[in-house]
Formats: sequence, C-alpha cells, structure tokens
Amino acid sequence: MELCLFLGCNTPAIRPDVERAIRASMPVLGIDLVDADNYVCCPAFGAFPSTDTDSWLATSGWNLSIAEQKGCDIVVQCGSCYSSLRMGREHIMHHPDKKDRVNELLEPTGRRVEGTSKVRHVSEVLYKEIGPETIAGQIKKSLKGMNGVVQYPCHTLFPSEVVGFEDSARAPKGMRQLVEALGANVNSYSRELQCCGGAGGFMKSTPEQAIEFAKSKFDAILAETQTDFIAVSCITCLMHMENVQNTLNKRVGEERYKIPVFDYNQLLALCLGFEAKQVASITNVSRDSVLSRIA
Amino acid sequence: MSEFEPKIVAFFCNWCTFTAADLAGTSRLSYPPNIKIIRVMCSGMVDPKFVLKAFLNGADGVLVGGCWPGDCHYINGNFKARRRVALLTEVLKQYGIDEQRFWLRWIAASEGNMLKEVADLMTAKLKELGPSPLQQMGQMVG
Amino acid sequence: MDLKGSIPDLWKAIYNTGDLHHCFNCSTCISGCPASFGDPPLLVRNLARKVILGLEEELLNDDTPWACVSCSKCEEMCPMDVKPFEMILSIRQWQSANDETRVPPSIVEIYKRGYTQAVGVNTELRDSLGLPELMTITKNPEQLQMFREMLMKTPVVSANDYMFGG
Amino acid sequence: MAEKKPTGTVLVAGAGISGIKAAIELAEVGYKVLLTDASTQIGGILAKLDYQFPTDHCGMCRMLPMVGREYSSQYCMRKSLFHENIEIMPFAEIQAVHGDAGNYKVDLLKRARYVDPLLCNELEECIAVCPVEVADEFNHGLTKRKAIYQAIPHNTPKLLAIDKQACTNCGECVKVCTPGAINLGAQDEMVTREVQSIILASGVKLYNTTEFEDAKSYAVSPDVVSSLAFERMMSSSGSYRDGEIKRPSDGQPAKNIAWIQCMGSRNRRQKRDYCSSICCMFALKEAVLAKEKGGPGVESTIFYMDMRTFGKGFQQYRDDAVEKHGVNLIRCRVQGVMRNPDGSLQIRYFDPETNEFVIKDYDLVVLSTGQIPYETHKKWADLLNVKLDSRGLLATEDYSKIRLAGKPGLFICGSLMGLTDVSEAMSSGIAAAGEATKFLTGIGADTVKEEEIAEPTAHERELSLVSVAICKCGEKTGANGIDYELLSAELQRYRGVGEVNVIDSMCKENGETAALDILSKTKCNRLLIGACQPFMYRQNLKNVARKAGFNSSLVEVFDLFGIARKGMTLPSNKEWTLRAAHEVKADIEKLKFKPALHVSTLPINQTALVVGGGIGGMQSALSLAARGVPVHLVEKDGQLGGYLGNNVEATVDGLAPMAMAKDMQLKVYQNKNITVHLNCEAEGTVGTLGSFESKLVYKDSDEKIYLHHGAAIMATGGHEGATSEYGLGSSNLIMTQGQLKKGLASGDIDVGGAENIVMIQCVGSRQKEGRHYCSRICCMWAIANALKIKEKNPDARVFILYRDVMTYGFYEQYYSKARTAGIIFMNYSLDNKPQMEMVEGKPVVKFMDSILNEEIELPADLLVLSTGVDPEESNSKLAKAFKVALNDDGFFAEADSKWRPIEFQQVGLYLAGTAHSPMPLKSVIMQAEAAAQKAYAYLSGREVHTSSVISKVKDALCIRCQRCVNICPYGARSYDDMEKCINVDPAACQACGMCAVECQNNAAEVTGWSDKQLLSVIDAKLMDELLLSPVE
Amino acid sequence: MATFAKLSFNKDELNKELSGFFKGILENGAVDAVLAPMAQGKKGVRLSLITSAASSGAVDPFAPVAAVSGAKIASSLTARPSGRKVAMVLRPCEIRAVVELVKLKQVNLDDVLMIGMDCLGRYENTDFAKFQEQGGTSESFLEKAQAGNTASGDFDVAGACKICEFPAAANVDLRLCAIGSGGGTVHIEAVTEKGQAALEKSGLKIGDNPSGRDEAVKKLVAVRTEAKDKKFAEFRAETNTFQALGEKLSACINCYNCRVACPVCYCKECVFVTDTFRHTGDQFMMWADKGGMLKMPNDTIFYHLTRITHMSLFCVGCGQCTSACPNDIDLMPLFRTSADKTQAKFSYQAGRSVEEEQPMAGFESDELFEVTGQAK
Repeated sequence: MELCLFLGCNTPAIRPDVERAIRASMPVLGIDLVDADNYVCCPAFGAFPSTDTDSWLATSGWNLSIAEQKGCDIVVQCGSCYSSLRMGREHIMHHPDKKDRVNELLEPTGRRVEGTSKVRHVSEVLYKEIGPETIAGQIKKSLKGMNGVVQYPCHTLFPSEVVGFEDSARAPKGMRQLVEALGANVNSYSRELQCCGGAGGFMKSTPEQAIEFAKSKFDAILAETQTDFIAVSCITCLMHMENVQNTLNKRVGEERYKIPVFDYNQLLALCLGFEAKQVASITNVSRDSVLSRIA
Repeated sequence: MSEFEPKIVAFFCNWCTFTAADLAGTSRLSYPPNIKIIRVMCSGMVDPKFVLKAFLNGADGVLVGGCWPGDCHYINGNFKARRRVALLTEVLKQYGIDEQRFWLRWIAASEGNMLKEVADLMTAKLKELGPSPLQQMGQMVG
Repeated sequence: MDLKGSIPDLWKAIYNTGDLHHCFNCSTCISGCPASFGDPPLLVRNLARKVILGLEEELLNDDTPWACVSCSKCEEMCPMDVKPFEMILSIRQWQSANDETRVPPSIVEIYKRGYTQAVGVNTELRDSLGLPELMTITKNPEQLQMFREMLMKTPVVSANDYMFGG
Repeated sequence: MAEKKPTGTVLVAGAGISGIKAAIELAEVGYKVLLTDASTQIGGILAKLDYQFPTDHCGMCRMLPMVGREYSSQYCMRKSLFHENIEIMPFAEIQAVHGDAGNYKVDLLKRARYVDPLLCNELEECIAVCPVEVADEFNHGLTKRKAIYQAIPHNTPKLLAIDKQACTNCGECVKVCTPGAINLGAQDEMVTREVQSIILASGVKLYNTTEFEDAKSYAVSPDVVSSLAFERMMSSSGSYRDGEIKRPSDGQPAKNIAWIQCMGSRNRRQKRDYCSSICCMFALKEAVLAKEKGGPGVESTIFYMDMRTFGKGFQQYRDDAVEKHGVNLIRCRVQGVMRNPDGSLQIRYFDPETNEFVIKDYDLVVLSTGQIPYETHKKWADLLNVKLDSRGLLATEDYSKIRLAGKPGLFICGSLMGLTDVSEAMSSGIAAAGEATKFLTGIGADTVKEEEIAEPTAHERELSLVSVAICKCGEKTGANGIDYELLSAELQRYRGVGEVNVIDSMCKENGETAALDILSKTKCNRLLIGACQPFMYRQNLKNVARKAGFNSSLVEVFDLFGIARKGMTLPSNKEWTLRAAHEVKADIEKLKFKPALHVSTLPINQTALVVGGGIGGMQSALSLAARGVPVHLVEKDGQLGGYLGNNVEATVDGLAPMAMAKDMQLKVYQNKNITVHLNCEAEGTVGTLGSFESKLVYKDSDEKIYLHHGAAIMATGGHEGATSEYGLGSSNLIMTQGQLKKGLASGDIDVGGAENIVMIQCVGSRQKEGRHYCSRICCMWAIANALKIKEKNPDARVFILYRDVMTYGFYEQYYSKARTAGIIFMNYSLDNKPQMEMVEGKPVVKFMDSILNEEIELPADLLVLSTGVDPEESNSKLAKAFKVALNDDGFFAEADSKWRPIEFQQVGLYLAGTAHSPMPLKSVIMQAEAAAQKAYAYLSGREVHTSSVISKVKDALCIRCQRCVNICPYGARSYDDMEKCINVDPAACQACGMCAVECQNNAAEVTGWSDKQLLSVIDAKLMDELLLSPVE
Repeated sequence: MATFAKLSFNKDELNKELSGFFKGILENGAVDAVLAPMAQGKKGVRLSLITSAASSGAVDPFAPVAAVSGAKIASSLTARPSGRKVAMVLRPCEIRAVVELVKLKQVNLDDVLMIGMDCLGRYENTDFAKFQEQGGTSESFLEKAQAGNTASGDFDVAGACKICEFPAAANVDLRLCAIGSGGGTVHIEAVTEKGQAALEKSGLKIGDNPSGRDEAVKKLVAVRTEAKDKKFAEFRAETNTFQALGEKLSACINCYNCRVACPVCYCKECVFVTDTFRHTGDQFMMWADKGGMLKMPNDTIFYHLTRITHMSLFCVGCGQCTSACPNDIDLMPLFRTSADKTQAKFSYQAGRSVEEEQPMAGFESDELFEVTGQAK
C-alpha cells in the first residue's frame, strides 16, 4: 500500500526524529510512503481557517491535489494537520460551490482537487489498516514489563463523523491496543481523555491556566498510574507534554514531572529494532529510563 | 424451659402489607412464625375491639400494617388508623400494656424486607418484654 | 445593554450555516472545554448568544475565540449540532475581515515560505538522523510563486496585501 | 328471534399500565380481552417502580374497577391481575395480523417458559439447586438471579421461567421438581386468535446507557446508572437495604447524587429531537426520595436544561422538591462524567447562579434516560402494514392520539403516543378502550352477560356447617410436606366442620368430576377449598362449587401451601401439617360466620349529562351518542365551541380548533341522541350513579328543568388568563398571546414594520401568588404566534423570554423549528422577572440575560404576554352543585391524580379536558373520549352489578349520628333527610370498612368482614393448635 | 360584653325568684318551654318540661342532684325537634355533654336557649333523698358549698363533682350565677345576644355585676383541679396494670347500666348486646378449655375497655356511670383518667366547643409521626 506522507511543519522542522521513525517503520509494515513534494501548510487552524474560507480551502486543496496526483491517500502524524486537512476536504466535498471556488483558485497553478485522496492519520493506518496483531507479530523488541499511558489526539476523535475512525470517539481504544501490541501494560487514569491543552491559542492567551490545566492531567497520571512513559500520536501533544513538564518542575521547584513522552511511531520504530538515536533522540525530558529497558 | 415465644396478632392491609408478607414469603425472607397474620382490607378497618380482643385473649403484641401515607387504596384509611392507634395506645398504656406491644407500621407492597425487619424487631422486643401481663388473667373474652 | 444598537443580521455575516440557530444555550459546549479554564474563559455558548443577538461591538472586541484549542470536543458533544468549533473559526474570520489587527501573522509566514516553521532548512539535523532532503515549496520558487498568486486572490491576502508586500 | 351476535373481543398488545387499564375498561363493559405482553409477566415499567410522584409511593391498585369488583381481583396489582373477561397471555409476541377491522386473525408466538405454571408448586427448590447465576435484569444487574427464576419478585402466582440463554441444561432443577413442572425441551408455540379490534399498548423502547454513543461520556462507571435502575436501587426488592442508597460498585452509601437530564432526548445530533416528557418529574421524584430514603446528609442535584413540570400538580412538586427537600437544580447540561481514582464521579459544570465553573464529586450519577420510539413504531407499522408519518411514528388521525390513521379498529395508547406519565397512561388506556367500544358497538358486537349471584336460600342461612375440600396433587402425596391424613383428621374434629374431603387434582377434569360427585351430596352449606395456587384456580374451583349447589359467596379458596409456608422455614411434615391446620381453622371461622351474600344490581338511567359545550364537551357528547346514549349537553354561553372553538384558528401542530368546533357543532345538532341546552347552567344534583337528578337553569329565562341522568361529565374548559402585570390594557402595543393570535389571523395586528417583538412567558403563572401551575399550552402558543410573525415579516426579531420551555414530547420539534426560524429564546428566572417601562409610547423590556449575565434592554414594537389558562369561574358553583372538589387553583380535583384522572371520587361523575387542568387540544379530546367511556361502561345497560362485599346499615341499631357519612372516603353513605335514615350507594361503596369501625355498635358493617367474623378469626389465630379441637 | 341581672332573694325564696324569671321568659314569648329541675312534691328533684308559665312555680335549678343526665333529656327533646323554642337549664357537665351530642347529631340547638347553672356538685340520688330529709335546700347547699363544705352528714357530693374543674357553664346563652354572687343573691348573666334578648324579655333589671364572681370561680376551679390531679395520680398508681383493672371491675355483672346512664354513650343499643357478642355454646366451651375455666359473664373487661375507646374522647366527667352502677364500682375515675390522656393526645377537650371536630372524625396527613416512627 502506498501513502502520501504529509509532514506538516513541526515534525520535519523540530522533531524530525519522529519523521524518521515513521519513515523507518512504515515500510516494514508494508506501507510505502511517497513524499508530498511542494506541500504547504495544512493550513493550521490559527492561520487561514481563522481568516477566510477561500484561503483555507485553497491551501487545503493545494495539499490534497498533491496526493491526488500521486493517486494515493494522505497519511498525517500531526493532529492539527490531520484535522485541518480532513475538515478542508469535508468542506470541499460537501459544498460544490466551495469545490468550484477552490478549483478556480487552483486552476492557474495547474492543480485540481476532486476528493479522490482521503486523509488518514498515521494511528488509524496502524490501528485499522495494519492492526495491533500484525504489529505485535512484527516487533523485534518489546516494552514488556513497562507501564505506559496513552494520549489520544483530540483531532483524531472529534467531531467523530469528520475525523473519527474509532468505534466510539467517546471511549476510544486504538492507542491502547497499539501500545499493548508493543508489549507494554497500559494504565488507565481518570483524565486519560483530557486534552493536552497544547494546541491553538490557549497557551498563548492564558498560559497560567493552560499550564494548570495540563498539571491536573500530569498529577492524575502520577497519582493514579505506575507509568513509565506517555505515548502520544500528535506532534503537538508530544512537544507540549514535554515542555509542560519542564515548566511545571520549575514551578514546583523539584523534578517531579519527568515522564518520558514518545510519539507512538517512535516506540514502534524502537520495537522494530531501529536505533534510538535516529528515531527517538530529540527530547527535553529524558527517555533513558525507557530506552534502557526496551528489550 | 423453652424460650418464650411471643404471639403477635398482625392485622395487615390487603393491598400493601399483606402483599409485602406474600413477597417476604416468596422472597424467602423468613420471618418468625410468631406473627399471626390476619388479612383486613384496610388498616382503617381495624376496630379497637380487635386489638383489645387480641390482647385479652393472650396476644403478647399486636401489629397493624398499612400502606404508607398517600398510598392507601381507600385514599385515607391509614390516616384514620393512625389516629385510632394513637388513641388506643393511650388507653392500653394506662393498664400496663407497654407501647412496645402495640405497633402500627407502614409497609408497602414491595417492602418484603421491611416486613421481615419489623416482624423480627417486634418479636425480639416482645421476647425482651416477656409475656403480656394479660397472660396471667386467664380471662377469655368473646 | 441596550439591544437597540444591535444588528439583527449579524449572524448572517458571521456564521450563516443555519446550524447556529439550533443552539438552546444548554451549556454543553462550555462545561468541558479546555479553554473555558482560561481567564477570561472561552465561553462558546456566550459567543453563540452574542452572534444571534447581533452584538457587533462586543464580538469585535472579544479575544476568547482565539483561545480555542481546536479540540472540537464541543462539536462532538453539542446536542443541537451547532458545530461550535466551526462557529469559532467563523467568528475569527469575521474579526479578521473587520479588524486587520486580528489577522494572524502566521499567514504571512505561510505566504512567504509555505509553512509556519522553517521546514527543511535543518539539513544537518536531518542528515544526522538519516533523513532525506525535503522537497519543500520554499525550495521551489516557481511553485511558491504560484502558491502566492493563488493566495493573493483570496480575501484576506488581497485585503491586507500590504502585509504580504515584502 | 334476533341472531346471536358474537362477543366483542379486543386484543390489547402490551400489558403495561395503559394496556392493563384499557383491558379493565373493556372488561367492565363486558367485552372479552386478550391481554398479551412480550415479557414474561405484566406490569410494564411500573412493575419496577415502587414510588410514583406525587405521593412518592404506589397506588396502582386504584386502577381496579370501582363498580363490579366481584369480577376482578381485589389485591395489589403488582402481584397480578385477574378479571373474568380478561385472558392474560404473557411471554407472547404478535407474529402476524391478518384480516381487517372487525375481523382480525392474529398469530401469536407463545414463548416457552420451560416451567408449567399450572404444575409448579412454587417451592423454588429448582431455584435453590440451579448452578447458574446471571445478572437480574429486573434489578438492572444490581442483583443476581438464577437461570430458572421469577422475573418479578411480587408476582403471584410466581410464574417461574427458565432463561435458556443462561441455562446449561444441567437438569438439576428437573430432578428436584416433584410436580414435574419443568420441561427443558419445551417449544415455543404458535396460536391464532380471532379478535375484532386491536389496541397497541406496547410502550416504546427506552434509551439505555450501554447501547448509545452519547451515553459513553457519562456512563463511565457502574455508579452511573439509568433512572430506571435507580428505582431498583431504592426498592426493597432491589438493592435498597438498611436505609441507605448504595453505590453499585462497592456498596458504599451514596450521599452525593447527581441526575443528568435529557440523556438520549432533545438531541438533534443523535437524531432524537424530542423530549421524553416524564424524565423531569421522574428525576425530581428520585431526588426527593433519595433525600428521604437515603438518610441525612444525602444531597440531590439535578442538571437540567428546562425543568418541564407541565402537568397537574407538577409545579408544586418542583417547588416542594427545592424548598422543602432542598433538591439542587442546576441549569447546565454537562459534557460528561469523569471517574475519579477513588471511584467518585466528577462533574464540571457552569453554575448560572454564580456564573462560575464548579467541579464537584458525586458518589452516584443517575442518567435520566428517555424513550427511543422509532424502532417500536417501525415494528408495528411492518406488522400491521401501516405507514409511518414523516417523523417515523405511527400516524394517528388528526385530532386523535389514539386512532391509527385510516385503520378503523386499530388504536394505540400509553407510551406509543410518546412517553406518558401514569395519569396520561390511564387516560389514554381508557380512551383507547372507548374507541374500541365505539368500534365494537358500531359493528354490533355483543357483550358478556354477568351472571347474577342468587339470593341466599334458606339452607344457606341455616346454622353454618363447613365442608372442607382439600386438593391433592396427583401421585405426589406428601411430596409437598403435607400429611393429608393428619390434616384431614385435625380439621374433621373442628367445630363447625361437617366433612373433610381430600380430592385428587381438582384443577384437572377428573378431579373436578370427583369433587362434583362428592360435594353435590353434602349437607354442608359452606365450602372451604384448599388448593395449591388459589389465584390461578379460584375461578375454576368456585365454578365447581357452584355446580355442586353452593352459593358462591359461601365458598372460599385458600392457598394450602402458601399459608403454611409463609415466611417460615420448612419444619417437619407433621409440624407443617399442624400449622397448616391451625391456619385453616382461622379460615373456617371466618367462613362459618359469613352470611350468604349476593350482588345487588343498580338500576341505570341510561342518559348522560355533559356540562360544557366546548370541544371536550362536544367530543364526550358525540362519543356517547354514537353508542346510543342519550346526552344532554349543557353550555352556559349562547353558543357551543368553548374558548378554543370560538377563538383559536390554528395551533402550532397544524390543528384548526375553530373549524373543528364548527364541524362538531353541526354533528351535535344533527345527532338525535343529543339535546343541547344553551345559556344553561346545572345548579344542583342529587342521587347516585345511575339515578342522578340535576336542576338545570336557563340564564336568559330563569326557567328550570329537572333532568334525570345516570352519569355526568364535567367538561367546563377554561380561558386565557388575565394579568395586571406589564401594563396590559394600557397600550395597544401590549397584548396577550390570545389577542395577538386573533389579531394576526384577522389582520388587525400588522407586524409588517415591527423590528422587535418581545414575548414574556409564564406571566402570573408557575408562582405561588397566582397560577401555581404551568398552563402547558402557552409555549406552543407563543411559538405558533412567533412563527406566524416570522412568516409575515421575516426581518422582525422575535424574542421569547421564558423560564422553562415546556415543549414536551414531540412538541419539541416546534421549539426547534422556532429557533431555526430565528426566534430568539432568552431565559429569565422568577426572582428576576423582566421589567417593563414605557419610553416614548413604546414598551421597553429590561431583564437579566442569564447567558451573558448582563442586563438587557429591549425596545419592543409589540409586547406579548403569555398569561396562561384560567379555569372557568363557574367551576366553583358546579363543584358545590355536584358535591365534588376543586383544587387550590380552581380546577376540578380528580379522584386520584395518577390512577383515576378522569373520575371524581363520586362514582358516576367524570371530568375531561381543561376542567381537569390546562392541556393541548389532542389531550382534551383524548380525555373527553375517556370520560365518555367511563360513563358508557355503566350507561351501556339498564342495570349494573355492584359487589357482594359491601357496607350495610342495620337500621334498627342505627342512631343516625352520621359519623359513617362523614368518614366514608367515597361519599357512598348519605343521610336521607326525608326518610331519616342512612343510605349506602352500593356502586360507590368500596367496602373499606371505615364506616364499620367508626360506627360503635356495628350498625354499619361490611358484609363478609363483620366484627363477628374477625373476632372469631382472632380467636382461632390465638388458640393453641390442639386446644382448638375439642377433645373427643 | 356580658351583662348581668341581679336576683336578690329573701330566705327560702330563691326558687320563687327564679320561677319569676322563668315565668317571665315564658310569658313574654322568649321561649315556648322551659326544661328545668323541678321539685317533685316533697321528694326529689327532676328535670321537667314546662310549657305553661303557671306551672313554673316549683323550679329548683340549684338542687344538688342530677338523677338523669340532662344531656340525655336534651337529646330526647331535640334529636327529632319539635320546632318550639325551649330554654334548658342544665349543669355544666350536662351542657358539655350536649356539646358532644350536637356533634354527634343527637342534640339540635337551633331552638334552644341554653341556660347554664353554676354547679357546686350534686349528691347521689339516695343521698339527695337523705339531704332533703335532713331539711337541706338549694339555698342551704349553695351557702355551705360556697364556704367549701359540701358534705352533709355521712355523705358528700359525688366523687366526680369534687374533681370537676368546670363549675361554671360555657357554651350557654344565659348563666345562673351563684358562685361569688354574695349571700341572698344570684345573678343571671346574658352570654349571647340570644341570651341578652331573653334576659331583656324576662323583665329583670339589667346591670349589676357580681364583682367577686371571677375570683371565686377561679379559686374553686383551682381547688377542684388540685383534687382532680390528686385523684388521677392515686387512681393511676393503683390501677396501672390489667390485674388491678380486673380487680376494680371484678364486681361487674355486665348490666350495662353505666353506659345507659352515660350521656355520651349515645348508641341505641350497645354493641355488646348485639349479635356480634351473641356467642355460641362451643365458643364458650373453647374459651373455658383454654384456661380450664371461664368467668361468666366473660366480657366485662372487654366491655369497659371498648367503652373507653368509644367514649373517652367525649367523656365530660359527669360521674353518672358511677352513680348508675348497682355494684358500687367507681367507674368515673376509670373513664376520666383515660379521657384525660386520650383527649390530651388530640388536644381535644370534650364539651369545649361545638366547632371543635371530634378527633376520630378527621385526620391530618402530617401528624402523629411518633405512632409509626417511620420516615419515608
């Protein structure tokens, strides 16, 4: 199966090790990735979707047309990119006038969007296309003996009829099963489904409250689980959940928050035998405690 | 000597408490055989004569069971029963029939467990109080 | 607040999808919203009410739509299918269209280099991880030009072309 | 000779309360009923509810017949139901319906229970040995049951069944079942029955918390339960014990309990844009009960959107819940529930009182789950080959909630009309019976003739001698622990016993013959039969006795095993037998002193009086007239039609009351059975059911006539309320909804240039000072007017200021429609009512917007006030004339707010429509149908049979103190000032015995329950076993 | 505001003066008849119905005797009313019984002018005969009794009277006041408008208030209340068991005289003489079997207790039961002590007011929670 890899901006620019992880594991699991040359911003919700529909959908259309030209679906890791692209596609597909307008704008660029390519999240591909069992069968190393908690990207859940792929967006299972497929024991906790709070303008507009909001989640993890790591599946979650821990430690004046955070693809790649220094090297919360135990 | 087994005459309303007794029976909530149930249509149907007769003829206790307030099949019979019981209690108390020997309880049709609870409690209470002072009277009435 | 000065049709200018009017102010959208923890809180319900009442001034000055984390939980939970997240985007769009200071600077970045981040310029790091060179639009002037020309035809860019001049 | 017509038979599909009610009503008229239910038993949802508002207890038994009690069971309805004309078939599903109205053939699949109730001895040894334990669905999994089980704990007989999905076929139960009642290989059975008419009363499926996506954010723990499950948590036969409400997860007491409303309802996103109507009251009741039952420290909090307390007495209940019981009401729909690590449940909500977010932990969360109608409606539509309407529901005829469109002979009632509360279920059940009766009389179906119980013969009046017949179960002598020989000998020696016969299997044919043989030779004049399940066999056994020549009032049947077993652990056979003998002796005593009874008949004047010529009154009159009953329709005004029929052109749901009233008037005047009296009022009434005499006075001429009638219906209606608030009358820009409605229809009010139109709801309503009730129709009226305005002037902004939008049930769609049309709904609270001030000749409304938490000033081009519905002032005069009660609000007080909504306490008098309380047109019509049916049940014949057990006056002893008159709860006793004696109305008397206690010298006595009998029973109960039998 | 007419009398002329008053109201048409105690020749004083003014000469309202409760007579006269106006001169206890009987629809006061007399007690019938023999008169009794001495030789007023805290009548139109009126004087007090009209018609001069009356009545009530409390305490202490009750009633022969004499036992026939209690021979045998023997008649205690439940709420404490018992059972304290408790339970007082509902006739939904002790 061939999928067009849409990287967005944060991953290739700031966390390319995650990109490396995806590029490493996918082919092992039978997915061939093709690059989306000349792609542009998804666009981020805070950008064109917040200014006008034309610029939003034209930008979405630009990206979608790349995949359509390649004749395959798009696979995305970043939650925001995924949601923006899907919503953009939704608008284009369900509103002929919008589709016409997008194509009118795209026309001089030699592009066109028909909707033939779907937008898929990497976790959906892993969960639905490949499946936890296949993954469990393919791994060379495992997280056995370790406890993890999972962070579902909101953008892959809500609104379920636009972005969803879980049986129930309100009681999702995918991330849990994927992490379990790697041999780890997944702990539940009360605030499992709480948003990380990292996306959008929350952190920018009221950082105090946003950090408090994140703190409640981390406090719940510390109090309720024996977790060794957090598995996320969105670049924003990854970065935010690491950064917040450092901020929180500064606040409380001790190294209380030091739970390693991994993108799931990193864990997968590690279990498939790839080198940590390639697939999981960029972080500001030490991952050593986990890396040393992957066997 | 074997343990004193009090005799309790129980007037149960047909609609609620008698049903509760049925339910207790079928739910295997066994309650003491000391309770001698007499079905009446309504707790408001219990004549003071019945209570007096029961005590005079050897009952150690009398229990009247009716529907909860507002629940009476006959609209308000239980309220009238309550006044009558209050009256009778005053009379009996004077002559040494402890209030603990004469009970009115609301027991709804579904409250089989409460029926058992009340039956157990009353039996235990009467064992504690001992035989009715009337037992020694040897006086049967009609 | 005197509704004499309110604009009855404001909702048409802001969020004319028909979904908005289904709102019956039940508060579902706000009770679990992450940004509702903010100060001031993002109260989606109140935004809907302001749009319906046509409170233009109040809405223009409201910063809270920008605090939204875009998690879309409100959209999932809204019993009336008002699609609150889309409404928030619509309010932002309307604010941007009516107040240039609201136009997010990030779109200028995107206009300039296709992305909000400097994608593909960290070649050293990428090399060290064994990653291939990215065929970014930044590196493809012809494509970037086409992209910019396309955007220039869109309302936000054309109306604020001075921002994109450089 | 006339051709013998077939007896009318009606299939009532669904034995919930509305179905049961319909069945009882039909049976009372004399039709045969086949009452089926898909579940293993009858009772529907109410079987699970121990508590119903407003008394917060039960009262289901009040739906039993008041007159003709002889023919139906007289015990708790939760045990079971019996009526001579009703055949109950539980665990049966309709597979196909062939034929057409008046001639249906119905294929029914009788599901195998695997336990034959006729053989089962109810000793439950099978249950004891069954190794399989599964969650008990009756208690929503809060308790466990075996694979062989009794579905409802109170049921008598027990009606055990085997859950074949759980059953492992191990056969242990078969081994211990001595009567051989269990057949693990039993098969479902198909039967076909012929009926003339069908009433669908199946109810609808209820939303459950495990099946639906939107519940997943809430149902995060076993401690989040549905409202129905919570009922079971509070039930003694559920998980309630020791005065504490316990969390299902760990059995810890639940102190902080939250209710979340509208779970599954009012959800457009989940395609359920309707309100389930009853959940608000359900939650209020549960919240109150939780506080009362849960002991001190229980906090009840309800999260709601609109508290829909629209029914009669609901608003008071809500106010009491808050003020007396301290229930917290929070207007906020929460996004979900989070389970804390300690198991407690966290809810974050926005508190509109403080305008702040609150995070609070609860021990238990109850989801107020509503109805899921579409599935059930689709099923019926397919079976009956009828079409669904655009909403996906079975289509009823215009103006009717009961008659299926285009399908004469097919009716619905109960929750198929949309979730109904008890009162509405009752009204609809009666109305459905009424429609079916109308249909059956139309096709000329016959009724069952009640058998009269003969006057006692001299032989029966002689000194009593009791024959005791004990039924023995076939070969299994002693198997149930009864030593028949010992029992027989014990009883034989007892005074007053003439003979004791042990007869084998009296329930079977050969046993019957044997019994007949023995008993027809007896010298005894009373018969006591001991059988295993008297509830099941009572009728059969009594019939045998009758054939043998016994007066049926002198035949009693007792539960041979039940009495001995009741509440006792199993002692030895001998002990048990002696105990049984002892118990039987009390029965002998009671029978010995019982006089022979007979059922008196009451002559019936077959004319009806209907007071009120509005739509409700006309409907009742037409309905009765259609069945051949002469009706006198009395209207105090100069024309028929009432308020709706003369003032309201259209309603929000597309009905046209004025046109309809016009049409009805025509029919009324054309009907030769109806006499109309205009400008006429009823001023006084004497008499009882079957023979009332009312004085009618014509207002214009002062002429008086005296009308003899057998029953009367109050259908006095109401009218738009008045108010002195908001400057009504001071400006032509301020008006009521009724005035606006008229003005819009006539064109007198032009909204063309209007920019802002403000409507204020609940003016003078739902507050202690004023109308302390919801008028139920104002929200719909406001919406209808607002939509009309929008139609005429789409640019006008219409603001509706409301407290709670009362668009219950499927009216919710009009609320949605109104919002879609751009009508703006803004909430205000009673303690912060909108203020009005005239500025430059225009009303300006100021109020606090609860959403923005800001004072809003609205200049209005029109200010429209919803002033509610007032009862007719003439009600108080009528109440005096007919000696019936009014409630505090001036509406008539029905006999029982839940179970007898159509009747007055006094038999023969009924009420319908707004005379009862404000209600929408379709409900008025339904109640009018129901009232007509109630009256018809007695007016259908020249006489009615009352009951044999009835209170009597021993005139020679009576001192005429009239205490009995005063204490009778049914007004059955009266003092005849002419004859100077006490009279008992045999139809009204329910034999409660209160008169007998109140009467100190037994001049008042209930036959069959005399002091003499009871005193001798007390003797028997207290005598030591052996002493009871004289030593020989 | 009550008004009084003073009636001064010379020695032995009290009844003459009173008779003048009754004559006045009869002659002036205030009433058609007077029911008043009247001397029956030399022996005995009985209530008599006077329809002719000329026949009122022998009235003796203050005679310390009440052979039959006047309430029973009032019932006979008015339960099926004649339509004629009648003045009834009754004792306070009789009037209190009348109040109860009104509620029980056994007395109709529509045409009654109720005249209550101050009561200092009554003698038992036989004692009154002795009293008369000893030359006692109403005047002498009033004088002595007001001084606190009711005893006359070896007898005294009835036990009930000694503990009666209602010497002055209420619920009357007119009151014949002796207490505190001073020697040689009685007062007639008009309590109601009806009474005022009658008093005016009597021709007596109105407007001389007995100044010491209130104080004297109060004092007397205090004395009797104290006596009552003492008596109650004694009786309760000695009759606090069933055995004691049994002993008290051991002389009872089920003659039912007590209930016949009782003004508030208004049944035509007592339930105990109806079919309900007409037992069969084998029932008696059965009861005898139970204890080996059966005292006959057997329903004595049952009867009295039942009577208590029937009439204790209406009991006015007149003591007619005691007077009626042929076996000298002092029944009055038995009924009064019970009545005291049962009436208190319902904050009811027999005879207090016609408006007061008899407790068993009604109910409140929110009351007496202590009876079951159950909360919902």
